[in-house]
Amino acid sequence: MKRLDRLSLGGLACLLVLVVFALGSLAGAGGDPDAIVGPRLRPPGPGWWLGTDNLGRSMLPRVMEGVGTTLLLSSIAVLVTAAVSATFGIIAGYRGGYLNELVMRLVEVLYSFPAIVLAILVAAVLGPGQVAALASIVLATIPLMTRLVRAAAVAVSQRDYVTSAVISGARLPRVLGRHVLPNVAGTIAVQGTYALSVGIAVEGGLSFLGFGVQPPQASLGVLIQRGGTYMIAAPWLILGPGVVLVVAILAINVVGDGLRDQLEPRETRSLT
Amino acid sequence: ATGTTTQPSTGPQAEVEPGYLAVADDALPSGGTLNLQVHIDSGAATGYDPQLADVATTWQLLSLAYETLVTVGPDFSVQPLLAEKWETPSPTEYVFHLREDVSFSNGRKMTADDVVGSFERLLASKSVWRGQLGAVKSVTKDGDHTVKVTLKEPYTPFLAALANVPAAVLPMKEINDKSVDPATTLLGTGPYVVKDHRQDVSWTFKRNEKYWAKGKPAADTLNITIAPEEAARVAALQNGSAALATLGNVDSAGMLAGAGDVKVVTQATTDFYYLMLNTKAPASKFADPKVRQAIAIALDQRQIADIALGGKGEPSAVTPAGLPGACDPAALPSASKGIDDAKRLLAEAGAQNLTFTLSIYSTQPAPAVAQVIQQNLQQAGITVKIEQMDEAGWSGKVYGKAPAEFDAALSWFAGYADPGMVTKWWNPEEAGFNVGFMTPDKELNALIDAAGKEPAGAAREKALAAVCAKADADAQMIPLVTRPATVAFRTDALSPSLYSTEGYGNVLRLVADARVKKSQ
Amino acid sequence: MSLLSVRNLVIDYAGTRALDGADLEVAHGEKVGLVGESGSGKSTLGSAVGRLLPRPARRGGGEVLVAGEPVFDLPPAGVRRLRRRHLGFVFQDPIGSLDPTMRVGAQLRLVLGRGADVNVHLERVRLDDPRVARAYPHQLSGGMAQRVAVAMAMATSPELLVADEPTAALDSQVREEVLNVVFALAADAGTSLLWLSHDLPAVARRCDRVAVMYGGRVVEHGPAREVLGKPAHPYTAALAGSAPAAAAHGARLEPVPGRPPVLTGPSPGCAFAPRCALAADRCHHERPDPVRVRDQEVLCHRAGEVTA
Amino acid sequence: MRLLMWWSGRALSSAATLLGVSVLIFAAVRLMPGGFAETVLGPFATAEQKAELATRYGLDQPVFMQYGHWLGTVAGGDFGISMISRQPVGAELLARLPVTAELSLLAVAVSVLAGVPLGVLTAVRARPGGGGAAGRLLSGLGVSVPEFVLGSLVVFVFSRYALGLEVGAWVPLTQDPARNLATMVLPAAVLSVFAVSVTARTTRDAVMGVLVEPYVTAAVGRGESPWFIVRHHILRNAAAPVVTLLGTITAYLLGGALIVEHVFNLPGVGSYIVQAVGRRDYAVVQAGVLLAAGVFIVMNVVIDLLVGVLDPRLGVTAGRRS
Amino acid sequence: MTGDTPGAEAILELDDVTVTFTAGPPLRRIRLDAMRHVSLSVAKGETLGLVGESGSGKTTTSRVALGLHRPTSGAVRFDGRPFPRRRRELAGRMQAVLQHPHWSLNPRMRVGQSVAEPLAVLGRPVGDLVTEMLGHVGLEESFAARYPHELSGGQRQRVSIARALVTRPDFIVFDEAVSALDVSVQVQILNLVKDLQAEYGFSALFISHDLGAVRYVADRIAVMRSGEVVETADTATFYTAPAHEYSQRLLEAL
Ligand SMILES: Nc1ncnc2c1ncn2[C@@H]1O[C@H](COP(=O)(O)OP(=O)(O)OP(=O)(O)O)[C@@H](O)[C@H]1O
Ligand SMILES: Nc1ncnc2c1ncn2[C@@H]1O[C@H](COP(=O)(O)OP(=O)(O)OP(=O)(O)O)[C@@H](O)[C@H]1O
Ligand SMILES: [Mg+2]
Ligand SMILES: [Mg+2]
Repeated sequence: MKRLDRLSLGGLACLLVLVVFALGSLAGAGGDPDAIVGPRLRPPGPGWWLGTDNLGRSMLPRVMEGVGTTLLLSSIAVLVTAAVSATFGIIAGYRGGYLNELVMRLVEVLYSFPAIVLAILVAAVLGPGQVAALASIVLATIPLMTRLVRAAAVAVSQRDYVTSAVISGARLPRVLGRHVLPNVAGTIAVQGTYALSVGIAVEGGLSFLGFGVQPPQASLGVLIQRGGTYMIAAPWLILGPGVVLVVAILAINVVGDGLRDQLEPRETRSLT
Repeated sequence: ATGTTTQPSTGPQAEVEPGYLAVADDALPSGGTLNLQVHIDSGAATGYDPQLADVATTWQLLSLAYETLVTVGPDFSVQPLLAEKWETPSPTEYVFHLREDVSFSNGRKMTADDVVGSFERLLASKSVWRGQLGAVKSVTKDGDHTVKVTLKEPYTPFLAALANVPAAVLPMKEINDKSVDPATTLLGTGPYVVKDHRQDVSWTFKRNEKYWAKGKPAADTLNITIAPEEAARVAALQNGSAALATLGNVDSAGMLAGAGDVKVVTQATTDFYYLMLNTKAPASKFADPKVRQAIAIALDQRQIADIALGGKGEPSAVTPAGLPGACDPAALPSASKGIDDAKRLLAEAGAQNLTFTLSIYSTQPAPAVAQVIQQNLQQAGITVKIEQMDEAGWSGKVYGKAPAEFDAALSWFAGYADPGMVTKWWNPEEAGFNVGFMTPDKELNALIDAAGKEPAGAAREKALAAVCAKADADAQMIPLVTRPATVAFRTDALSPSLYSTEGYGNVLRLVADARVKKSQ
Repeated sequence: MSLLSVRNLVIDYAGTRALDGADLEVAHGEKVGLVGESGSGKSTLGSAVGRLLPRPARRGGGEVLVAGEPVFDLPPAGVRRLRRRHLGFVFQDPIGSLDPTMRVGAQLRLVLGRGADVNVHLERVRLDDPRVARAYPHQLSGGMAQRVAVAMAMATSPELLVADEPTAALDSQVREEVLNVVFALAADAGTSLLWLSHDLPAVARRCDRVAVMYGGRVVEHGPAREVLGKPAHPYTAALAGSAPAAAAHGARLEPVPGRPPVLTGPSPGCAFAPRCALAADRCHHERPDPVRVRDQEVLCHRAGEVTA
Repeated sequence: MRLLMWWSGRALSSAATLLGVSVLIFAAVRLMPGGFAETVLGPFATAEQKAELATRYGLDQPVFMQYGHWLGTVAGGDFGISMISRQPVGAELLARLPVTAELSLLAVAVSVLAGVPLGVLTAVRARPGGGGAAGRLLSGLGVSVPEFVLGSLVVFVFSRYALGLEVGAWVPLTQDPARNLATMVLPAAVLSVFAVSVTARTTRDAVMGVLVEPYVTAAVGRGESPWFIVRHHILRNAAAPVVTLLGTITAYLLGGALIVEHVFNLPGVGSYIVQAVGRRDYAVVQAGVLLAAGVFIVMNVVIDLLVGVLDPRLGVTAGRRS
Repeated sequence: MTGDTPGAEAILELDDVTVTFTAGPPLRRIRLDAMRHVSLSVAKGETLGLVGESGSGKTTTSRVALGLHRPTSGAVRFDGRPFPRRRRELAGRMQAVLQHPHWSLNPRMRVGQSVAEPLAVLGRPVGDLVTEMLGHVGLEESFAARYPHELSGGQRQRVSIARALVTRPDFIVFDEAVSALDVSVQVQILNLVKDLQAEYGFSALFISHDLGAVRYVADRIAVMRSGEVVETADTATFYTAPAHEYSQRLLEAL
């Protein structure tokens, strides 16, 4: 098994730190994220190490809670997306025919909706909240992933090793599970990281437009949205969550790239 | 209510003259273009018919083109506008003497027929404002320039109610011969006429050349840009593409600190936030008045004002704080009780582990207010779940069904210009919009009606105090804090006039006085 | 001075030694066949001539001289100049070697320079149909595509053409035509040819000299008919005896016994020793040095004792 | 002839997609809580007023009748009347389309002009194992900064400090092209940051895929310079996935435009749809989404054609391999 | 000309099989007969060589023989019966070694796993069979832990041969299975095929355009040309006295 490269390992370490951060919030470290602990809009200082927000709440536990909310929400959403896309993409790609046509048409319909409009509609229909945010992210990320998984599955299905497995008498689940899936896994992993960043962005966008997670719960999107209106008066409100968000997405992407390079060992060639 | 405040309130906004946050500099030349930005366009299926307008943003817009017989001054005194003067021969009779030099913007002179016709049209309409005018018995003209209104019974807020846009004088001749549809066309006696409008993008007004007041309006053109995103309005102020903008964030002053020529002022208003507790839902958690009283006690209005509104609001009773004659919120029965009383009341009602959902819309500062409420009530062992929706979803939930399905909801009332006016909304049969969640209280209704008849003075204040106390005990709609309006303008581009306190949510009330220093 | 001279070249891929001290000389105008089992390092050696190795390849030692210039020590621009002046390459996958998005004529023109007569060059590889120049590679048959590739490689009349199994992907009928074209063109231009192939009979028929590779080294090198007719290295002997086409019907061929080596570092002795019937003790521990047997140069401790 | 068949096939599947979108958006809009009546008429509206409004916009009929009627009028080019402005939706959309189109086109242009060279460069310089830490971080950074953050930041900074570009003062293109461009540059830049990253990445992947092709090795073997190989062999062969990506990016940009328009207060289609959703202005939401879907579908047809031209093996008109 | 039916019991019979491909957009489909009235049979224990130029329909014939493709018309019988509805019933009884060395192995599976797969499908224990099979095809035990991209083209094809042989099937299709191998390995594989055939008695359809290789392993030879079988004959007869004019031309090129 090849190891991830150093950059990806760094990204993984960042993600781990964030997860620990989020878990710490669950354990109550950093304090109650909803409690009003001090004066409004105070810069970082003892008692509120990342400053206080416009309701006099300490930002530290809020950022910690926000990381947890956002990571959890987007990860679950991406897992759902990956599961759905992999299932439909692989079956459509392998089977072809009318099934393929139907899946692709449905995907295209979803695809034709601008993601954020889709998210707004979902949030409006389901009522804002975590479920809506989750469903929005899933619906926003499914089309692209399904498409790419299907394309990859079509190519893989024509490979001789798949035919050989079929000749050996392997049943459909085995053919799809052992031969097609692992060979589109790279696509899924790469798209998954892409979807994860899209998910975080969609969550943020929804919060930005007022459809995100419910107060007083913090998510990175909510914090950044609120913080954005205090950019000058209280820059620490956006700085903390903003840095964390960028680091999180960056780390996810770096890990995704590394994962892809590992899953799809590619030879490179120099042009000189 | 109880609790400790974490930060002293910042106190009233500095005034430049009694009752004024800013006074336009008459020495400056008139003319020029005034660029404004507001957060929302007025948009209603009923169109621009002033009589049907029921939200402050629409009133504000229509006030540029329409005028009423009387208006309110900086101290909420009623002042002449289209009526030069008036007499009240008896508590039920009002005789208005109209200005003779007033024309509609199409050039036609305004007559007593327009005034009478407007009254009759309003009284025959479905307008909510009918209720605010009291019981009008008759409207007659007495010559071309005199109009007499007779009430069935004395009604003290009558003149204050006449000062708002729904009571504007409409061009009745044109409306009657159908040459003008007030739903789509703005044709009034006001300082400006519409030149262009793109829904949700912009309005352009130009001065009404036929305007009766000499030297007004000062600015030739008014561009109103609709910018829903606060950051965009802040940006426009900073780079000078807007000379004045309304802001939603109570901390905007900090945001604009250091942006050289921008001045941020907070206009106090009589509007106030209130909490609705739905007693009509099946198995309502709030059926027992003790539960509602406990909530009223546990709420810390001062903390809400200080934290959620950054010290810019004031605790209010049913009569809006800031209006002459309003009752003192500190004197309310719930204000003198403490958390332990609230807990005791809950225990008596058997509702120790009360949990309920508070439905709010996502526009700031509603979420901030809701979160402070949540913290307040937690002190009394009440768990509040906040459910945040877009405004449409929220109004569907709150007003869409009868009986309504929500537990509790947060909203605000425009406080108007007389302390008795808004108290009417505590009578659901009269208000209409709250029949779905509010159970009528006969005693309270009787007190409200009684206060309406009482002429101004100590007796009225007593009657109003009784209303306040009764509403406080009823606690189906619990007044919280007044709702400040934040206005920012560029001192290098504009010299505006602004009241310190506004009753009808009209930031643009004095825009005809505003002097443009330089045009962008 | 020979045109190509590979001296003790060592090439490692991550974890695998592909060349373990290979030596090869190609003189001007010479046709040299490079044969050997799969994995013996033919392609690696062929690519090393033009420094065309894939990224993971590392040179562990030795050198490659083309027209006297050390290929691995030249700056990038120098290598490019060397390739343009002296070298041509033809690869195994005929259609893949052509840019799929460009018409054949355009590709040739790109190599030949503006204003060159594409058709002349196509005719030289016996593609007379004018439609060929207007076709896209995927519209050609494998044989046609390979002839286009040959035309492109030979367009600049290189001094050395390295052909890495140019006919492996083609039908037996088409093979001959393509080879005929390659050899005819090379003869006309006086180009030396390094032909990597599995087809021993064809190599014997067409080449002047042949080099046999095993375990990353050239184990025998000499005139083609001599090497393949009277091998001096046990491996060559085994290889020559195992072409199916040579067998009479019903006869059983004996392939080289055992498995080809997989080297991770330098071979301690002779890489063939584990499979060699003649292997002596020192064959396992002592790397053989070249010895001359008849006209052949052989890497074998017991070279003299082989009888084909 | 073959082309004709291809077109009819595409037209059919596009129509199916549009139909699907129409059903979905129609259903979604009607499922949204908060009736049009409370929203459009306000809390004080009486039952009669609500009923009258419903009758006026045909909202009292059974849903499938409404759908059928809507579909019929849309097919006739009539997108209905906005409940808020009481103006035809089609005209308003048309008036707003240029803003969004300009924004998206600028953003696409930026992403291609910046993303493709970046991608090529990082691919050609890539080390074994993915490499190019700087390039990876850079392209990762682009996708990490959501446009609402970047947008707010840019709006703030550029309005606070005179940096030569205006924000919050949009001018129609027809009125003053130069000033219009000056006000559009920043929103387009914000919008394109994500797209640049994705383009760069896709380009890098595509180029790396091409780099190992035998014809590239052949070109290297002929002694061609890297720049020559990139220009003549790599760009076109790597173009197909990048061009295909543009379809995705368009869809993405339409969504992103919505937020950017909101932040920069540009009167485009995106902000129109957001406001309409907020007010349950059914006709506008339906028409807006249908328009976005239509643009997206047309864009993809164009891209398919383009890819066919770029890679003759995939082309509609290409002959079969025999 | 149609295929003769030898006296021995046939494992596979193609009876007047035609395969027509349709391609292209609707309404303007191109019809192409990849196989035209082909009749062939492979007796138990026999190796049938199938030769012909590129595109003559060899691979299509193999796909039909493997039950991967349903013929447009005509009948296919395996072991005397038509193909069962569920492939599973034939699991382990037929295998194939396919044309493309690059894609013949799942790049995500180690060599050992690939070779063991047909056993796993059958639920049979693996034991030392994998190592043994790898040894048979001339690969060290250590190869079991490698991934396909770590192998040369020849090594890869040996692995897929090991995989095909591991269940000791009744019938194996070799579609250009040795074309990509170097001669010495070719002989190894061909010998292996012959040895294992002698040992286990499987039948084989051996497809190649290399007449030398076919001659080495096949008992009978069928020649295809543009979808039709033009000649079927015993190997000895064929190489000494080809009947069809096309066969004669093929032999000349050898
Ligand atoms: N890119 C690579 N990475 C790792 N090992 C490689 C790579 N390419 C080749 N090898 C190994 O290097 C050795 C020599 O390979 P090479 O391709 O030169 O052999 P060859 O003689 O050309 O074989 P064939 O006849 O199969 O083409 C083999 O053991 C092979 O496994
Ligand atoms: N799925 C398919 N759809 C359409 N045509 C096909 C399909 N598969 C094969 N063909 C066509 O059928 C004919 C026979 O193809 P087949 O692959 O059987 O030939 P072959 O003899 O195996 O050739 P090769 O030696 O190149 O492998 C060819 O013309 C091919 O283009
Ligand atoms: Mg090779
Ligand atoms: Mg074939």
